[in-house]
Amino acid sequence: MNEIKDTAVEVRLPSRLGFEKIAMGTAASVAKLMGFPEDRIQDLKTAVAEACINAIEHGNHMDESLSIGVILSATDDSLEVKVIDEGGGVSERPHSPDIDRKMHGEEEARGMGMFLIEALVDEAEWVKGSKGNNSYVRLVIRLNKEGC
Amino acid sequence: MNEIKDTAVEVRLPSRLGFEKIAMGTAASVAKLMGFPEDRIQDLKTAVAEACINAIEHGNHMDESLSIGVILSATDDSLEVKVIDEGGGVSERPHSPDIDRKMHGEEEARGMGMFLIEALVDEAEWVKGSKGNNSYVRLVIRLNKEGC
Amino acid sequence: MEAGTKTIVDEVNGDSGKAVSVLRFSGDISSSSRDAVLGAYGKVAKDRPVLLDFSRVDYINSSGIALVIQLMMEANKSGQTICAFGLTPHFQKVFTMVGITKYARLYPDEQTAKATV
Amino acid sequence: MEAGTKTIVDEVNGDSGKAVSVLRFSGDISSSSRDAVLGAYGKVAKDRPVLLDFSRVDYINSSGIALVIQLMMEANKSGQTICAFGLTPHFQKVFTMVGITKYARLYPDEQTAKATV
Ligand SMILES: Nc1ncnc2c1ncn2[C@@H]1O[C@H](COP(=O)(O)OP(=O)(O)O)[C@@H](O)[C@H]1O
Ligand SMILES: Nc1ncnc2c1ncn2[C@@H]1O[C@H](COP(=O)(O)OP(=O)(O)O)[C@@H](O)[C@H]1O
Repeated sequence: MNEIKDTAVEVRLPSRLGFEKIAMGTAASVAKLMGFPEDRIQDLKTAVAEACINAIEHGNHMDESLSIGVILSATDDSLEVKVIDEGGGVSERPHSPDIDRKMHGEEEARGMGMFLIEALVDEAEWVKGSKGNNSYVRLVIRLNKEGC
Repeated sequence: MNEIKDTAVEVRLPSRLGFEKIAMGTAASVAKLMGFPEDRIQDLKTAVAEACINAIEHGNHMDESLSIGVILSATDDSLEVKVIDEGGGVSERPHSPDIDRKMHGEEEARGMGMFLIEALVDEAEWVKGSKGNNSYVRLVIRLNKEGC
Repeated sequence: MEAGTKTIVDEVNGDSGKAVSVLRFSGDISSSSRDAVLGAYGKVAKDRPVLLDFSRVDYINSSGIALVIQLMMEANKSGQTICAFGLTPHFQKVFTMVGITKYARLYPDEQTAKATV
Repeated sequence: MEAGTKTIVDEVNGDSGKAVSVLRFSGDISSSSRDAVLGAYGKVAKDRPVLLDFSRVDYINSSGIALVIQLMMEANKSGQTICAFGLTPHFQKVFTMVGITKYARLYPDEQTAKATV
């Protein structure tokens, strides 16, 4: 977690559900400072929340002694967010949620986080940590671009 | 800056004016999560902003290669905030601002940050770093107590 | 440190005079809202439409949406109509993205929702 | 990355019919607002009251307050009345704490402020 740039903002949170809202607040403040419009700030907040929840649940398995890191790096026209956990990363990309299958009990009601992240931001990439830890998801949201 | 507790939240910011608003956003999110009422969240936001501005201006002398750290530690009924810079700390406590003297040009218009911090939170303490760096101001705001 | 979900169950009449149940949520809708969403739904009569009031909810995450889908699944089994109102434009978009609008209509406010039942 | 302060200078009439200048600030009031606060004040006529409109400002820090005090200092020299309106309850409290209310009255909104000049 030492790849912080000069003007990057870093947040470190304990692996406890609910704390994703703090990362949402920080990300919203950065985006506001950069001049993002309100609807894009909402997109970013949901994407950051889902990434943090996954880091807490699947990456760090709710172990409160492990922390998650959120690094926010601004350029002139985009904001990159990395959400880092201490787990091995995403092994297999889940398929997109299918509401018909969900409504008929053919797939779990859950399993929409990664789909929402991809749909709400301009770039999303899941990277597995080299030594089986420090995996991250990297999101990019651009200033002059409409969301979905 | 390694004294982070298990459930503490840490933010690291570059020493650039304006970035105090990010710390305000993070602090507000923590306080909201803890159930602080809106007026106390406003008090906290102003105190955190003033502490960050001082860390950026007086602690790190606007050197953007230096960062400031904000550590937010929650207990059941209070929130402690440490704002840490890489400077030597406050040498001499300024006297309280005197509006009459300011209006008559007998003292600088500025010089209200530390006064506001003390007035808005329940505890405020300035601690000089042992080796001439990592100085901090420590603020405490309590849940079940009216502000000023 | 999580804002617990609260649910108030109301009985109102639609514009047609028909009885309608309203589940008024407040707080967060997240993984810890199972009782507030599915528990509250379990208590309402199955012979009338149900409106979900999100106007006092400001945080919904994907685990919370999954609970809403489970509620809709149960309603679907008994042929019960589910509508929702009070979602912000952002969450209207998110609900649409995951396909909820295929099974439940979204209305801007309570009045508009009641006019349809 | 700082939200620059914008100032619009308006001429209105107080309830007594008297001409009044209004400085309408928007954005942040911080150390970078010198021009927007003192520069804008420098351009208004000195023979009439000045209202400061903070209703579209959501961040004011102590460096910004210092600029407001400098504005008041200049007004004080020429015997000009300064009032402010549109501050949130929090910033009304902060302005009171630093003593600004000894030299400038604060009103909740423009109407109330105009009724007094
Ligand atoms: N940070 C992560 N570390 C490890 N596995 C992950 C991570 N994020 C997501 N996954 C895997 O991808 C799956 C799908 O995630 P998601 O779409 O967010 O839905 P959900 O969290 O509801 O299962 C998870 O069940 C998990 O197996
Ligand atoms: N973090 C800090 N490091 C070093 N000196 C500080 C720090 N914070 C405050 N000071 C000193 O205390 C003085 C008063 O600070 P303050 O009341 O905030 O007013 P101002 O910043 O407008 O001067 C500053 O001018 C500075 O000399």
